[in-house]
Amino acid sequence: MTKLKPWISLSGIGVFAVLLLAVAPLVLTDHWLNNLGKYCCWAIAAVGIGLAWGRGGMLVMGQGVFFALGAYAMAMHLTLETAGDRVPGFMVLYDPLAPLPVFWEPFRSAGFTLLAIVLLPVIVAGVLGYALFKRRVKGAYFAILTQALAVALATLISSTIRETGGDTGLSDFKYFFGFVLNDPANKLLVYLIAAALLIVCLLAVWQFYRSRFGELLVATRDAEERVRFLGYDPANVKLVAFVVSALMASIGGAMFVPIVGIITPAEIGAAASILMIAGVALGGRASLFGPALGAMAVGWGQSSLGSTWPDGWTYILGLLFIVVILFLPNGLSSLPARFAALRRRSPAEQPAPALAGAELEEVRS
Amino acid sequence: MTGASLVVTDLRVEFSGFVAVGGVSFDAHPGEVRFLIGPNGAGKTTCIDAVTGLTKGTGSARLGDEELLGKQVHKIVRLGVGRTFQTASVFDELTVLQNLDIAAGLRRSPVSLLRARRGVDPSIEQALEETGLAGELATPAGILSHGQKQWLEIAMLLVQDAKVLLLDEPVAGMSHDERTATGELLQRIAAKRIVLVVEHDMDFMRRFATRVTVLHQGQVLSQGTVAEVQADPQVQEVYLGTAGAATTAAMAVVPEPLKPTED
Amino acid sequence: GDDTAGAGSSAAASCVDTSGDTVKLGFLNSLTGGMAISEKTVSNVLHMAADEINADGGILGKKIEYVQEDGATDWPTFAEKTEKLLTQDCVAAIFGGWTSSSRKAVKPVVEKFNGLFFYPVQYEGLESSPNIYYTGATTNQQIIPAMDFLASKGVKTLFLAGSDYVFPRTANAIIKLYAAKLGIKIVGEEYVPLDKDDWTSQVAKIVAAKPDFIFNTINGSSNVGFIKAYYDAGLTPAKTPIISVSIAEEEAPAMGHEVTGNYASWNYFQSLETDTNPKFIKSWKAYPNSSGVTSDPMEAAYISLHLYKALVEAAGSFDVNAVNAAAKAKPITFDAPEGKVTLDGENHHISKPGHIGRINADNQFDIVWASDGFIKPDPYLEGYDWFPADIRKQLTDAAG
Amino acid sequence: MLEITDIEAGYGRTRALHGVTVPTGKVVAVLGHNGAGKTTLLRLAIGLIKPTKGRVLFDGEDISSLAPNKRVARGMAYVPQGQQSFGQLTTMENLQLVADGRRRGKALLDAQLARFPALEKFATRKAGLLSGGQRQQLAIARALITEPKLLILDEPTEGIQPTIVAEIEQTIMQLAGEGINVLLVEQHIGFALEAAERYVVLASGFVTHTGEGGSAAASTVRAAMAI
Amino acid sequence: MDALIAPLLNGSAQGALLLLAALGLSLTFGQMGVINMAHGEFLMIGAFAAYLVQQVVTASNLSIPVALPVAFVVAGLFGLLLEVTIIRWMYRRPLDTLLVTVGVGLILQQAALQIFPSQGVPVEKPGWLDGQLTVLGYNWPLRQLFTILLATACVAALSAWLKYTSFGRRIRATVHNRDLAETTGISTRSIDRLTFFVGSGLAGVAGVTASLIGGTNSQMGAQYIIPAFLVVAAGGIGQLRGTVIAAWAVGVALSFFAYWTTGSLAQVLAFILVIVFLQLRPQGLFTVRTRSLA
Ligand SMILES: Nc1ncnc2c1ncn2[C@@H]1O[C@H](COP(=O)(O)OP(=O)(O)OP(=O)(O)O)[C@@H](O)[C@H]1O
Ligand SMILES: Nc1ncnc2c1ncn2[C@@H]1O[C@H](COP(=O)(O)OP(=O)(O)OP(=O)(O)O)[C@@H](O)[C@H]1O
Ligand SMILES: NC(N)=O
Ligand SMILES: [Mg+2]
Ligand SMILES: [Mg+2]
Repeated sequence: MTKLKPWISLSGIGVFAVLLLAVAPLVLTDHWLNNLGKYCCWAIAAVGIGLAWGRGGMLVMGQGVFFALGAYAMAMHLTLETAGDRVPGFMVLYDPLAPLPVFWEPFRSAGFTLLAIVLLPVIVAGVLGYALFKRRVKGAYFAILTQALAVALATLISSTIRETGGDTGLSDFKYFFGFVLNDPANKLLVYLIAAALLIVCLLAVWQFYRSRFGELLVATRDAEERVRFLGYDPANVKLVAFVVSALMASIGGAMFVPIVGIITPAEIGAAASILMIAGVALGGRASLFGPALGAMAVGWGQSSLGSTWPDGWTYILGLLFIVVILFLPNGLSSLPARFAALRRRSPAEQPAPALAGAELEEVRS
Repeated sequence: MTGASLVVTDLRVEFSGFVAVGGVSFDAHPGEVRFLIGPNGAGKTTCIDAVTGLTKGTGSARLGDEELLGKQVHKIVRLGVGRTFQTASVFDELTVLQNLDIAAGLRRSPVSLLRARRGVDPSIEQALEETGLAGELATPAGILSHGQKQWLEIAMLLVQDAKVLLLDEPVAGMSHDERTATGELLQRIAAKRIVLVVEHDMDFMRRFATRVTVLHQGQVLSQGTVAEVQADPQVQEVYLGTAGAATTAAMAVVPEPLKPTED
Repeated sequence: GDDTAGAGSSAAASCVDTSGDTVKLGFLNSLTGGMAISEKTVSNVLHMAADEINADGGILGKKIEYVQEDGATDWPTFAEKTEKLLTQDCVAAIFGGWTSSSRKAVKPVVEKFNGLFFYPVQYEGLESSPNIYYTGATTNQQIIPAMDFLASKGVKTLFLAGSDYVFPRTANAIIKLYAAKLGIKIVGEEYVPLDKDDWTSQVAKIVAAKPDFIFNTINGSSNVGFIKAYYDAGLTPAKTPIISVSIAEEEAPAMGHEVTGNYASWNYFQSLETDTNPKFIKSWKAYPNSSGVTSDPMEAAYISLHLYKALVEAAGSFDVNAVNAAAKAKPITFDAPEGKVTLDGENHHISKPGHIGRINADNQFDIVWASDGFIKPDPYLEGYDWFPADIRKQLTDAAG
Repeated sequence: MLEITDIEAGYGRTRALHGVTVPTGKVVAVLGHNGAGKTTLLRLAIGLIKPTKGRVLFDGEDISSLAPNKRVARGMAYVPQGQQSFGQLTTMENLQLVADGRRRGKALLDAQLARFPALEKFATRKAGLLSGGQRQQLAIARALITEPKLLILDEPTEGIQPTIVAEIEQTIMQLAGEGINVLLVEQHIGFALEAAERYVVLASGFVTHTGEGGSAAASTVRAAMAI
Repeated sequence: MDALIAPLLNGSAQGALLLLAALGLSLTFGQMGVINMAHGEFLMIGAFAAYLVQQVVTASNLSIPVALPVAFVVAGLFGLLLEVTIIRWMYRRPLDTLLVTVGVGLILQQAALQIFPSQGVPVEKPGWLDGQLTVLGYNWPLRQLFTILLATACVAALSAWLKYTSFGRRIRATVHNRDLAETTGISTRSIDRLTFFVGSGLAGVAGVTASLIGGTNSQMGAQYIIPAFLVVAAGGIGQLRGTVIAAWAVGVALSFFAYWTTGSLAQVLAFILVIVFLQLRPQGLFTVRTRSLA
């Protein structure tokens, strides 16, 4: 958990922004740019997981739920935009005369949809988090509960075929807020929005981590009960991190829809939720860039290795979990610090961990 | 609220039928170092648990006009009641400075939480001086020694500006000189605050207590000055030892041999 | 950033290059995840068909060079891989898919890039696309024959059991319409998620409903659980037989003797006696990693590649528009293991014979019923008056 | 019997002991301020941490790489600092745990119950619910059931009421009299030196003093340890 | 009558299978704090073991009784292997065991897909499990009764083992404080291995039962893992009694929901039920409290 000096992190985000927003569109094919857009969506969700899990100690294994809220809100809007005045085609067969389900109606409005993408996860995570944290549900319980929630939601969507498209999901969108999605220029625009949102999320957690709230969050992670005796309600501290991470997942989900062109319950269920965590673990759960880069790496692995060597990819993914967690609990982002530690051989000269050193400088400056 | 006293009246705590504290009353005032002693299992820690909201209790515990019982832990803390634990608990991953900064954060606005810290708060600097931890500013608390952690806990109470400090065996594991230093620190602190100490170190108690309450089996056995309490035959029997003064001396600076040993 | 080997070309126009002596084709099947248990075989038989065609001189004299992709039982992955095959690998056509969900994910992508997709599994119909060829049965070639068979046996009450997704739901919607016409009463309808095997609660309801027959649209491994619960409950083919549309020679062995005596509706069975079937069975049995039995979906996949060869050779070109034009120009046929199938150039489905098989002790199927010759494909059930015209219209409107 | 020679050890990159050699003797007291490395030394003796340099011999055998439970089997027992017990097990189960499979297990167990009446009283209570002092008594009782040849005690009287402190101190003297070797960390220097045949003073992980025990040593040690 | 008795009996059997799947978890999760997401794959291994036994012991009346101990040992050995190679390094990081074992599960699933016929293999039910028992007019499948009896036997054996044997005490001691246990003379390494062996072995037993209910294929384990964890959590960590009640309750709830609503909705409702329950009683049905702050 190396703590970089603030300006180093900030310029890192800058470099990342240039790479994503300027370099990538120039050098990548449409196909790979679109894939990169998809990885950005996962990365946005991963940044949130890094905040909740890496810093807050809440292993959210059901981030798919919030990913779904954003994704389905967006998909419903795009479906209606495509269908125009008609009832979406997939609904017709099961009950040709029934009108559009009531909860679809407001999603005709672009404004409502955007609002829903932001507010739905905040409300759901707020209520859920409040209930769980106040009752001091944590650790493995929290992880399993959130995972169960993701499974339940995925099953519910699968079984409500007329209302949600079921297992097949929603797809075949023609427009994105008035832009024709088939137009390569508009595809580029969608990509740029996703990439920019990722940068914004990184900036947000950057500020979180360097703030006092960031320290309080770590304190809550390590000794929740003790925080109580300092006059804070740890439930509130965790709630903030949880809600923010849910919001990020929702944003990731919302952008996933126009980029990938389809959303299904499988993207939000157990396996998908765990895959998001895999990226975060790979990159480094508590670091700033780790979660985003890890999620992108896993996405890329899936697209490329999963393509050339599908059986092998499953094994690699499995081994990735094992090797990273076992040997690099702080992810690949902890590698530089480890190498640095190896070079400085004598422990007597180096009694305090890197964290303390950085902290000291921060105080003195 | 400066000058308010802590008044505990008829405090009772039960654990599924077992009465751990059965109607205890005592009070503590600013300016004194109040000691709570008694045999293991007498209910001392449980009293503190109840006053700080960790355990449910009945009766009353008032700080000035505020009733503490029935409030949530963090609300009680915000009223100015701080405590330490029999086994020190600090945030291992955070440095001494970060630990103290969090403790000091209570009075900050939520918005300021979102900003990064700049420099060291004067109250933190002062607490570091008081507890002799100034040199450990950047040390992760997890690698402090047992005793240092206890000082850090006290320092956290200081920056928290607690009006009531409930200290559960604060000098356990400290060497003689460290105990002296801690005792003197408590005396300084007590000038403006209520300090209640649970301890088994009778030497320490004799040197620093202004008044003592003795608990036994969840009841107040005796109350008074150190001399009064020591002279109480009941206290001698259940706590200090039947030999009274003699056993107490075993804890003293120069002990008498308990029993000759043959090598 | 991302440093992948992009070819640099933009995806707008078709990048298919057949100037050399090979033609690139894409195979898209789930090789991992839940559907791999079914789709691996389809992938394998596609490889066999490609080898066969190559040994025979290829398509238009060009050897098939295939790119195998993994759909990973994930519909967005199907969409992504379709795009990749069309724009990165520049394949001339794609073969694969199993669940209707996977096909629905592929459809907008092949349409957007004007590619070709050959889909080999029986499905719920009500679809047609200029960019998709369907070599499995549509409803009037499997579901309706099955219903006709039930009517011929005097069935009065029917229980519907299916997996909870688009194919069973849609198939059952159609079954209910036709049952009303046939005077068959539906006495229950149950769905269980695709990935759940435990059918005990639902079978208890079947026991209580006492239907004459059970119409089974369950897919995948869940079928095993259904058959076991059925057998455990003491239901028997003698009193409460099942007719399935997704249990074939591949699936039946995993159910042991408990499935014996029940029925399935397919176009192809391994036991079918045609001129071409023995050779097909023999090649398959000899093929590496083969499961040893042939079945309807794999036969349809086998057809799909051969049909493509026939189409391209009739068009004299790999160009999508030319191929589609050739399909319309004159009937394209292929001498398939199920018999000589003919492509309908308008709706891109093929004619198929309807068969009902009964599972014997060897988990093979004895054919007990056959349709009157080949059934012309009718995905929108235009030839069936009991299918409401307004639904048909709304569906075609929504698609168009 | 226990020989600790020229030890270096620590936690991760932090070194807590530098070239520490502990004198041998029947009762050896380890003294020092907070954080001096006393607990680290005892953890090393029982095998919870491994030295990066130096030797640990027990009865002449090199046990540096032996797991703690193997050391217990060879006759060492350890009472850690901080009143540790198995909180989810009852008091009785805590004791049975060590009595199990021992020849005189039952008798030894009963002897300890007699020694610490509070344990008898709360035999069926979960140890996690005992008071701090009760837990400490339990920890000592557990150690004694194993009939150790060497008893390693880390501040055994910390948090114990005076009557029981006296009793524990008596017990320690008594055990030493029975020929059990003791490695003792104590803040009560008076008692520690009274009991000890030899002592060692640690400061910041270095040995600053060693010497013979006995009350006479107290003033020397106190002077050595003055802050 | 049927509308009540059928779901009740079916649900009890469903609960018994859930219990068998959860029992091993209650050991490895409840007692050792290891969140083994590959437990479902150990269950799968047990089912495949039953299939392999049937290739050798062809008398189907005998094969299942033989398969039960074999599956226990085979799955147990896989568990042991996992413990020795990976889990042993992770006892201080319980949440991380969850992620590591997700990886193990993925690998085992893929290996099974490649080793065995992808469609799965048949496991034949012994003839003596054919038939039904008539209970209040409902023809209750004998196989369900068998599941319940098997689960009962396993629970009884396990709880006696934990409660009354010194092994049990040692396991519980090791869970609570490894260092302390070690310095008390307990070989925590052997205790870990033994516990993990038994916990995984129980998954194998559950697998044999599952193979009589659904398909025996690479995907079968996945459907049990989340419900089994929910059952353990709802029962209260390390509380066998709670696990039993929770499993039964979830099974019966599933069955009643399935009877009154749909199979899919039943899954959703049962999950929601447990989640709401855990919200109300976060420590599960039965709780163990200690005074420590950690
Ligand atoms: N949660 C609980 N459930 C049951 N009994 C409890 C619980 N907490 C404490 N007790 C019992 O209450 C009594 C008082 O415990 P307490 O910790 O207050 O004692 P103490 O005076 O602090 O002792 P010590 O000096 O040993 O720390 C003890 O007998 C203890 O076992
Ligand atoms: N787990 C740990 N990780 C890193 N450093 C540690 C750890 N435990 C102890 N230390 C460090 O090792 C040094 C020696 O600590 P130790 O606990 O041995 O002291 P001690 O003499 O027993 O003190 P006390 O009297 O307070 O118990 C201290 O500086 C402490 O900070
Ligand atoms: N088309 C099917 N079987 O999903
Ligand atoms: Mg106490
Ligand atoms: Mg110590």
